[in-house]
Formats: sequence, C-alpha cells, structure tokens
Amino acid sequence: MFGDYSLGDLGSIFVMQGFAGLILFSVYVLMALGLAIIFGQMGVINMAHGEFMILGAYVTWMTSNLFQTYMPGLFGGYFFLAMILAFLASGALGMLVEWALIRHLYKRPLDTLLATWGLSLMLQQAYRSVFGAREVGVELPQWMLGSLQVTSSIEVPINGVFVMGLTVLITIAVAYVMFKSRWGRQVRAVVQNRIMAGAVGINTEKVDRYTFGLGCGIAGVAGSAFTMIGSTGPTSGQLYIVDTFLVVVFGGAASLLGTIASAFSISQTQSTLEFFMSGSMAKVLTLLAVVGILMLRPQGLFALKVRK
Amino acid sequence: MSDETNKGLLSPLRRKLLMGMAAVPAITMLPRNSFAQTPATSAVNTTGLAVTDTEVTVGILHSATGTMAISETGSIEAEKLAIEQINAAGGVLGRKIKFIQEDGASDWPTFAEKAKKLLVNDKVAAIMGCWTSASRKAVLPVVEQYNGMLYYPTFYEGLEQSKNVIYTGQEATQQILAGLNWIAKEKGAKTFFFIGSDYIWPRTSNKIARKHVENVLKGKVVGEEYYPLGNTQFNSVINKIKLTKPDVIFTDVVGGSNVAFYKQLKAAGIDLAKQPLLTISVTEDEIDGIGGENIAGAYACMKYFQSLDNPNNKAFVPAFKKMWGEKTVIGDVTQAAYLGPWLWKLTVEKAGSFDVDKIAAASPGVEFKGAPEGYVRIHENHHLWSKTRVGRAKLDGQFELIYETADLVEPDPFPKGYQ
Amino acid sequence: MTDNRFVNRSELIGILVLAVFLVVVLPLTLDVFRLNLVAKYLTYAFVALGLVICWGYGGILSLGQGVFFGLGGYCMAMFLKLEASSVENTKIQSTPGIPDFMDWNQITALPFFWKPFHSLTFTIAAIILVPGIFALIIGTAMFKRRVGGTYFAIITQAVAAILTILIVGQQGYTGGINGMTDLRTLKGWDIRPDHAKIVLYFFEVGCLFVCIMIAQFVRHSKLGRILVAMREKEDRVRFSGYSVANFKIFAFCIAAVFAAIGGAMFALNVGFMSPSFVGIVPSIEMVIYTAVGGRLSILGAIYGTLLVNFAKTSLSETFPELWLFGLGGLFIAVVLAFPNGLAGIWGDYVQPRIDRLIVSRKPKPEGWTDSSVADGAPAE
Amino acid sequence: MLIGHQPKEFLLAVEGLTVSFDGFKAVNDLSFYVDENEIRVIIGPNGAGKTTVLDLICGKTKATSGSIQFRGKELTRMRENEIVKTGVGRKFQNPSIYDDLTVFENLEISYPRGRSVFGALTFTRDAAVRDRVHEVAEMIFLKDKLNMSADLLSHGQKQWLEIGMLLIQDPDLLMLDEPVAGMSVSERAKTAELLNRIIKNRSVLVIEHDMKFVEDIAHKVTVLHQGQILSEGTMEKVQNDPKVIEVYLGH
Repeated sequence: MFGDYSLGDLGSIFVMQGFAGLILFSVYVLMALGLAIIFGQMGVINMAHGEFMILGAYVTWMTSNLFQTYMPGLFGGYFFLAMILAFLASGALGMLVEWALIRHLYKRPLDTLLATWGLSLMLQQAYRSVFGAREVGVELPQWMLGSLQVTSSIEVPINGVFVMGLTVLITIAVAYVMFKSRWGRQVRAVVQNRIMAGAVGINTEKVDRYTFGLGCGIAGVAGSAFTMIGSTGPTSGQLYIVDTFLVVVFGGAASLLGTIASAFSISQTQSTLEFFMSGSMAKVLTLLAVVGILMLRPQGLFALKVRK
Repeated sequence: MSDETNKGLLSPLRRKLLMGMAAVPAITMLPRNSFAQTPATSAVNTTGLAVTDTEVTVGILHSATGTMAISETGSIEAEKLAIEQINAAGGVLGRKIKFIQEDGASDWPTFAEKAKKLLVNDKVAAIMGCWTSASRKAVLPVVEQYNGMLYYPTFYEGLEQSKNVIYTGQEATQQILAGLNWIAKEKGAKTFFFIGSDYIWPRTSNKIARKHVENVLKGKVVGEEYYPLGNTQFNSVINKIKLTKPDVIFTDVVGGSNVAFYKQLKAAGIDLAKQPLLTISVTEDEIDGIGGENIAGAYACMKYFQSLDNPNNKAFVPAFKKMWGEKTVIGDVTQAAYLGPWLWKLTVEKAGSFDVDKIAAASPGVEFKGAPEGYVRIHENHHLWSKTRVGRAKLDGQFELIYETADLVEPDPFPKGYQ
Repeated sequence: MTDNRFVNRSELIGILVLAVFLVVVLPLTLDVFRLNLVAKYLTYAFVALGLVICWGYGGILSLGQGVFFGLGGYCMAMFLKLEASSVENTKIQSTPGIPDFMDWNQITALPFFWKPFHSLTFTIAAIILVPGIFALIIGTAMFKRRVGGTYFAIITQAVAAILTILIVGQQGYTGGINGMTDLRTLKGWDIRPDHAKIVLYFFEVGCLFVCIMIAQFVRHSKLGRILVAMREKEDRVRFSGYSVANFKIFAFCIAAVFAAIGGAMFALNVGFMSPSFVGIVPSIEMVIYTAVGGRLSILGAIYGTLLVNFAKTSLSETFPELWLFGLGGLFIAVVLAFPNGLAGIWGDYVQPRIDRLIVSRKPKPEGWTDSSVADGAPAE
Repeated sequence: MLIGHQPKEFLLAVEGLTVSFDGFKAVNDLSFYVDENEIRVIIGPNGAGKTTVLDLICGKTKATSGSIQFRGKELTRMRENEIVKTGVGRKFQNPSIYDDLTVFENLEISYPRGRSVFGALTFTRDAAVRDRVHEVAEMIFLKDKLNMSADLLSHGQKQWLEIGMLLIQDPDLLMLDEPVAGMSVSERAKTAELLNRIIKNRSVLVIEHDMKFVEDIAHKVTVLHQGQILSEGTMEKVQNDPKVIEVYLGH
C-alpha cells in the first residue's frame, strides 16, 4: 500500500487524514451533544433528533436566500445570524414537542422512542411538503470556501476549520451551562432526584422543557453547520441517527466528556480505516467494533459507578 | 462502436423537417373529432387491457415518497407532460390517455406490488416507471409474468434485455465509453481514480470503465473506492486523490452524497478547472442541491442537457417550465422519461394495436424525431440509439455542451470484452 | 383458575374467529392479487407475534427484528435463487449456473457458504438456526451483562444498520441493494402463478397458526408468567432464584425465530428478498404493528399488522403525501393514548359490552360455551 | 483479613468486606458471623451501609474486596440466582411483588422448581405445588385472597406476600429489609407473630429501625456506622455501649 508513495507524501497524508478524522469528530460531537443532553440528562430517546438538525439546515438555507435577495452586501456574514436562528427555531420546536408529547412519557422511556419516531416521520413529510422533495443547496459565503495552504502538500479546508472551531465553542458553552450555571445545577438536580428538586422549589416542568429545548437547539446549530459539508433534504436527518446514538451510548450516556471521547475514538477509527479499505467496509468495521466493545462494557467509556 | 450510422439524418433538409416536428408537442393540435376513423376497440385490444372507445389507461410508477422521491419527481413530471401533449395532439389511436399514478415509496417490494396492481387490477396498457436498478429488478419479473410493457427512463448498468421493457435511458457502455475516449484524447489522461456509491450501477459502470481504460486507452486506474449510499464524509478519499494525483477523477456517486462530495472536494482545494473530473451521475437535478459554485468545471457524460441547442429542446424546455414552474430543471433522466409515453404512442400507432405482444414486436425501428435530445430510435434489443454528450458544469447550474458523438451510439447491454 | 396449557375459552373463540377470517373469509372475498398482498402482510405478523413475547411480555424492545426477518428471508431466497440459476436459465452469463448478480460482479464460482443451500433440508434448518444462534449470541452478550431497555434497543438498531451496509456492500455474494430477485421455483414447482400463490397463502396461514399455538403455550406456561413478573420486578425474579438473563435470551431467540420464519415466508410469497427489510426503518415499522395491535395480545398483533398494512396500501394509493403523516400520527396516538393498542380498546370497551349482552340474553353460561363456538363463528 | 479461612461452624461468614462507589467506601472492611438458627438484627443510622450489606450478600452489588462464605461456599463470585439456590432469600425494603399477577401466581413463581428456562416451560401446577401454596398462603394470612390480583392488596398484605414468597423458597438464611416499615400497629403485631413462626429452623438477618421490634426478636445485634461495625452483641450490651449511644441511640 505504501510502496508507491514517497516519505514526504506519506507524512502529509497522515496529517491530512488526521485532519479528516478531526472534521468527522466535529461532526459527531455536534450531532451528539444535543442528544447527550436529552438522552443522558432526561433519559428520553429522541429519534427525531435528525429532523431537528435538518430544521436548522433549512433555516440556514432560508436565511441565505433572504440575504441573497435583500442584503447581498452582507452575505458574507449571514452564517452567524443563520446559526442563531437555527438554534431558536429548533429549540422552540423542541419545547413545543416536549409540551405536547414528551412530558407525558417520562416514565416510559421506550415509548418516547416510538413516539419520537412517529414525530420524525411527520416532520420528514412536512419538510417534503414545504421545501420539496429535492435537496436544497446552501450557498456559502466566499470566505468559507477554499483551503489554507499549510505546507506545499498540506492543505486544510477552511470550512473544516470553521466547523471545528464552532464545535469547540459550542462544547465549551454547553459545559459552562451544564456545570457552572445555576440553571445547569437545576437540571442536574432534577435528573438526580425529581421529587426532591421539586420540593426545594425548582420548577421541574420548566427545567425539563428548557433542557429538551436546549438539546434540540444544539441539534439545529449542528444542522446549520452541516450545510457546509453535507446535503439538506427531507430525509437527510435519518442518516445520522444511528451513528449519533452510538456515539452517545459508547461514551457513557450521562457524561459529556464521554461523548467527546467516544466521538473522537469512533471518528479516528473510521477515518483511519477508510484509508486502507473501502468506505463501506470501514463503516461496518467501525460500527462492529463499537457494538463489540459495548457488549463487553455496556456502561460505555465513561460511567459513574453508583448504588442503584 | 456504431457501425450503423444515420448520416442522412443530419442533412439540412432533414433538420428542417425535424424542426417542424418539434413544434408538434408544443402546439395544440386539431380537436379529436377531426380524426375521422377511430379503430374499433375490439380490433386494437385483444387481450383485455383498459382500453375503451375513448380512453386508454397507462400507469405511472415512481417514488413520490421516501428517499428516491428527490430523483423521481422529475420523471413523474416529464411523463405527465408527455401524456398531456399527446392528448392535446389527439391521443393514441384516437383515444385519450388516462393515467393511474402509483407510489413506489422508494421501496422495491412496493414497486413490485404496485406494478402487479397496475397490470392485474387496472389492466394498464403500459407502465412508465421505475428509476433505480433495484426497483426495476423488482418489477421485471412482474411485467414478464403478467406480460406488461415497461418504459424505463434511467441510465443503468446494462446486462439486461427484456421483451417487456423499453429502456429509454442509456446502458453503461453508451454512457461511458465515448466520454472516456474524449477525455483521454482531449486531456491526455492516462491515470483515473474511480469513486462510486456502493451498489450495482456504479460498480458495473466502473468495471466497464476500468476495462476500457486498461485495454483500450492503455491507461491506469490508480484507485477505486465505494461509499455507502447516503454517506456524507469523503475527506479520506479526497486525501487519496491528492496522494495519487490522477489525471481524471471518474465518479458515479449518487443522491445526497453528491452534495457532500463536491463541497468537500472544493473545500479541500481541488479546483475542478485544473483537475479534470468526469461524472456519470450528476445531472441538472443534482446540481440544484450541490450548488453550481461547488461543481463548476466538472464534466458530465450524458445524452441530454437542458441547455441543448436544438429546436425540439427549445420547445420542450419552456413547455416543461410552463407546466411545472419556472424554477424546475430538467436532467438527463427527466428527458428520458419524457420519451416513454411518446415512444409508446408511436409504437402503438405503428403496430395499430395496444396488445403488448404486438407492441414488443413493433418496437424495434420506431423513431421519435421530436425527442428533446434530438433523434432517437429503438434498437432490436429494446434500448435506444442515442448520442453521448459531454457537458461542462457552469456556475448557474447548467451544462455547456463540449462534445457530442458524431453519430448515434448503438446500445450494447451485454458488451463483449467488458464483462 | 383453569389449568389449560394452551388457551382459555375466550382465547379459543378468538383464535377460531381469526382462523375463519384467514382461511375462509379472505380467500373467498379477495382476488388472488389481494390475497397475495395479505400473504405479504402476514409475513410481518410473524415478526409482530415474536415481538409480543419479547417486547410485550418480556419488556425487551428490539429495534433489530428486521435482521432476523432478513436472515430467514435470505436463507430461503438463497435456496430459491440457486434453483432459479440453473445452467439452462443462465446460459447468457459468462459463468452459467451461478446467480446472475454474482456473474455481474465477476464471481466465477459459487462461494462455499452458498453451496449447502442446494439442499432444502439444510435451508429449512438454516432458516431456524442461523437467526436463532445469532439471537443467542447477541442475547447472551447483552443480557448476561444486564444491558437492557434503551441500550438494548439502540444496539439492536446498530446491528440492523451494520447488516444492511454489509449486505449492500458485499453485493457479489448477496445481490447488494437490489436483493435477490426473480425467484421462480421450489423443488421444480413454480411459485409464481396464481394457484401457487393460493397454496402458499394457506401454507403460510398454517405456519402462522403453529406459531400462534407456540406463543400461546409459552404465554400460559410458567415461563410466560415469569416474563410478566420480570418486566415488572426484575430483581425480585432474580432473587426468587431465576436467571433473568436466560429467560430474556429465550424470549429474544423465540422472537428471532418467528421473525425468520416470517422472512422465509416473505421470500416464498413475494418472490424476492432485499436489504430494505433488514434495516432500521422496517424494524421499527414492525414494532409499530405490534403496538397498534396491542403489545400484550397475541391475536392483536396479527390484526394490528393487517390493519396498518391495509391502511398503508390504500392510503398510499390515494394520498401518498398523507401516508407518512398518518403513520407518524398513528405511532404517537398509540403510544400516548392507547398503550395497549387495539386489543386494549377491545378489552376495555367492546368486550365488556358483548359480555353484558350475552349474559342478559343467556342466563346459563354453562350451556353457552359449546354451542356458541359452532353458531357464533361468522358464516360465509 | 483472612480470605479463604473457613470457619465451618458458622452459617454465614463475612470477612473483610469492602465496596466502594467511585471512591466512597459504603462498606469498609466489614467482618461478622451468623450462626445456624440465629436471628441477627442490623441497626444503624441512615447511610450506615445496612442495605448495602444485604445487597452484597445476595449478589445485587458486587464487592470490591473481601469474602462472603455461606455454608463454606463463596458467594461473591456467584450470580444472584445461584446464591438463591444455595439457600439465601431476601426481602426488599419496599414490597417487591408482581402487581400484574394473582397472589397464587406470585407464590407459585417463587416455588423452587422449574427455575431453568425449559423447566419453566414444562412446569405443571400439580398437587404438590397447590398444597404448598395454600399452606404458605394460610401462614401469611392471605388464604382467601389467592385469586386476587396482587396490586389490590394493602401495603401490609403486600409485605406479607413478599415474606410468603420467600418462605415458599424455604431458605436457610432469610434476609429481611425493614419488614414492618409502614405497617399499622395491628399489622405489626401480626408480622412479629409471623416472623416468630417462620424463623424456626433457619437463620435470619434483619434490618430494622423499630427498637421495640428489635428487642422482641433479636438474638444478637450488629450496629453499623459509616460502613463499619461500631458494636456487636446482645441488645442490652449494644444499648449500653457509649459509642453507640453517641452516634445513634443518643439522637
């Protein structure tokens, strides 16, 4: 395999391949963060997570169209506004769904899975009716295209760097919200003891609603970021859902750090394998490894040992 | 490749004639009553198809829902347009075409089930339908068992031929070989990198392309990669491309994966203006999602582009947009789907009957001079003689015609030396 | 407290009504095309039946039943495909005598694991054993380590995803995304004409009733009660001296085998098999059949399967756009409002009224039992 | 710490038992011994590790280190259901019965036969089963409620049903976690009577807060505090132990 390449080539390939893995890692983290909050903190299996992401992507698409039509001069900056709008739209829809659906099912986690699957079917059809069955292309501002020339043979795509930066920012923000803010303490209190939390004056219903909304909102931002590298169609969200759940479960459901570690190991494994075999087989082997490890260590990479 | 050519067709006289024909679909024709003799139903329908004195029923069978709806919508639209135009022009043997639309729902067994329903319950005279190879493979045994007639629009992998199917798209050699010849000659290409979605059509197409590159062009395939349908991460393969520095990237990635692939290609600094890329899977439909700026400069090997400059197409494109909206685009398969109802009409009129056996027998040699792609003719093997064209993608999402074969290319579903 | 091992009285009536419906009413009222559709729907009923035991009774939600449906279906399809790929039928290929898709993928000899599928006996054994053993392995790995609930659901889902990618990717051996099409004969008997479809329908209904009786037996055995007990208080069962894992593995295996039989029936009745039944979407759809019918009701699962599929066919024929809204809404409605599905509605609203009616009309219930089974069966 | 040391004379020998949850040692180097036919009560303030000790013995929680020997068999390496088969029965703090089944079925499931998968499939409800269920039902005051769905029982009746489910197993060591918690005074008296009847010919390990009840039944009392033994001996001895008075009884 390596015989044909010069040493210098190989070096830069490994750097670029590592970078490809990092982009995949960012994608996984963005997808999984929202889910980790919803699944890890609330125990709700949100099968419609992908559809919340796609909502964010559609919002981004609409924003870019709006800018192109009315404010072409500001087009370069539309993306930042689009991400905020995506967060708000997905978050708001999430809170609506929590109110209408999820709150009736907290005691039946497996049933949330079925109900949200139903929701995902309806959302897909709604997207299809509103935006059409075809994929929509989101035009990127010029500054996001192209790549940075690091050395003569190493090039780094700008949008990849942007996605990674975004991932870091969002992760820090989520960590701050969950671990440092008063609201994060309330969320964790509700997770650990709902009744006690209610008794000490925490509005558990509100905490639930905002937690779900936050998780969905992050999904919306992820969707917005995806328009830079992927496609936006009514069923695009469904493609990600299994990968995302595996990342969260593999990391240990209650642990944000675990989610990040698991996203890192899965993405690096997959991107390394992809270099040696076809994409299909790389995917199969990666998933098999994850499932295999989960069978040996069901609690995932990071898990607290507590008395049940 | 094509020994039998149609040089006469290109004579100026014929061209003028064609131009006159092309106006036919667009202009509303005489009222039906003016067709003095409508043949008796008993004479033209001896097998109990859904044919009355005034109507004949055909089926439209595509995915209106599910993942394939994205691609198949254009085909549905084209078929409806063709049917409307045929009806406006007096119908088939004096009968208006009525269609029953069924949803294959992107699910192959559903296609088989619906095909069976159309043939057994609705007794349709013909089915315009299917898109993916998988749906056609599912429907094929059904149309053969119940002796139906299927007009299949998509370019496909070949290796198939049936009395009950007319393939209005290109089989693999028709689509690929001329394009490879052109790019090898034009760009002096010797090394090729193949990337495809992981299923039969890309694999078969790449197999044929590989044989052609190695045996005919005396070039080298430096990489061949497949990704699962729907895959959105192509950074690894892009690195391999950078490493192997092929003269040509040859792709048959389908569906949503395309969007990710071209965006990532561009982001990785591969400039399609300098790095030749030949795709056999991207039409105007796909560019709609990919974004013209991401794919501009790439070459596509098709038989039809929306931008084709011929009188037929100049009538067809506005008619299509008038019916389905100014924003719609027309890709290769959409045009091929448009051929289906017309070819069927012409064949029925040639056979003087709706009977499937008679249509199957009469099909070879049927010509359609009003085809937006130019002139097409049905071959003995039920595929179409058609030209291979290479277009270069522009920023606005349209293709600019760069090259076309001088002659019609003969369909060769079982190519010797390529299996 | 009766001690009947299989059925109690009302269940017996239910089974008889279903039998009359499937064996008499449907064949007499439907044409062969529609009857064949029912046969296709009923293949999913096998899966739903397994899910009643595994999910309804055992509380184990598997989102990977498509895997077993697919394994069973592919085993059957491999046998049928080999028979359809005689040298005579495939002389157009560069290597005659092997399945067409292998030829397209430059495979020149039958792979070793295909060879045993020349034998029908081996095939039947494989239909039962391959999914059974696969379920045993997954079940042992998961349940012995106390993986359950949501984790199990997610992992089974991942298994379904893996198998789908694998089948699609290894198309030289599996037919890829096209699946195995154009299956023709079973031991020389053509499975495609109308009369064959009718025979296959009755054969399938027969198999279904065998499975129903097995499910009834399991349910009325102590094992059935242990499954219910386990779903409620897993620890209590454990501390009553039972290996909870073994019981879960059993429930999962039996569901897998039922699903595999359904898959084999599918290959026979529909005439092909494709990876689109292996993945996550069909697996979850099969769960919803069970939920609609009533996750605790053996017969309910069958009616639920038939109902959802009829609705799917008719709705998608008339309003294709509405279908997904309908299906999605059905999921939500069943989960939110009717967790016990049709069977729950029947048990809560319809049954009591019928009982009251009967009691008020016939004061002596003893004499009623025997005669009513004969009289009460819907006459055709 | 003497792992592997087998004091044959004891029914249950717990030695050097430690379990830690993320560094927190809920039970720390605990050793105690229970004789045949002894009734041992474990008391201690909340969070002392009482329930954890029972969890460790019956296998619900795995020990970090140490040994638990029951009739010379090491329990720490066994699965829960195997531990039950060696003769250890456990009642939980909250009544743990099967609400969806009848009282009869609750007891029947606990009947020690047909515990394997195929045993359960082929299990038949014969005369021996019926007689034993009726016998136990009578003992736990539920004879006339056999066909009643268990969720219709009162809280006290549920506690008795769970005790009955243990009795039908006929364990050599019976572990009860707060058997009279939440009971009315009359139910409490009946329970004490029930316990006094069923503890014959077996050893019992009880966790209880109700001191009156403890005094009534205990042969020996073990006081736990912060996962360790604070004091052990007769009720009288323990009650007079100044350490105990300070951390527990003194409150």
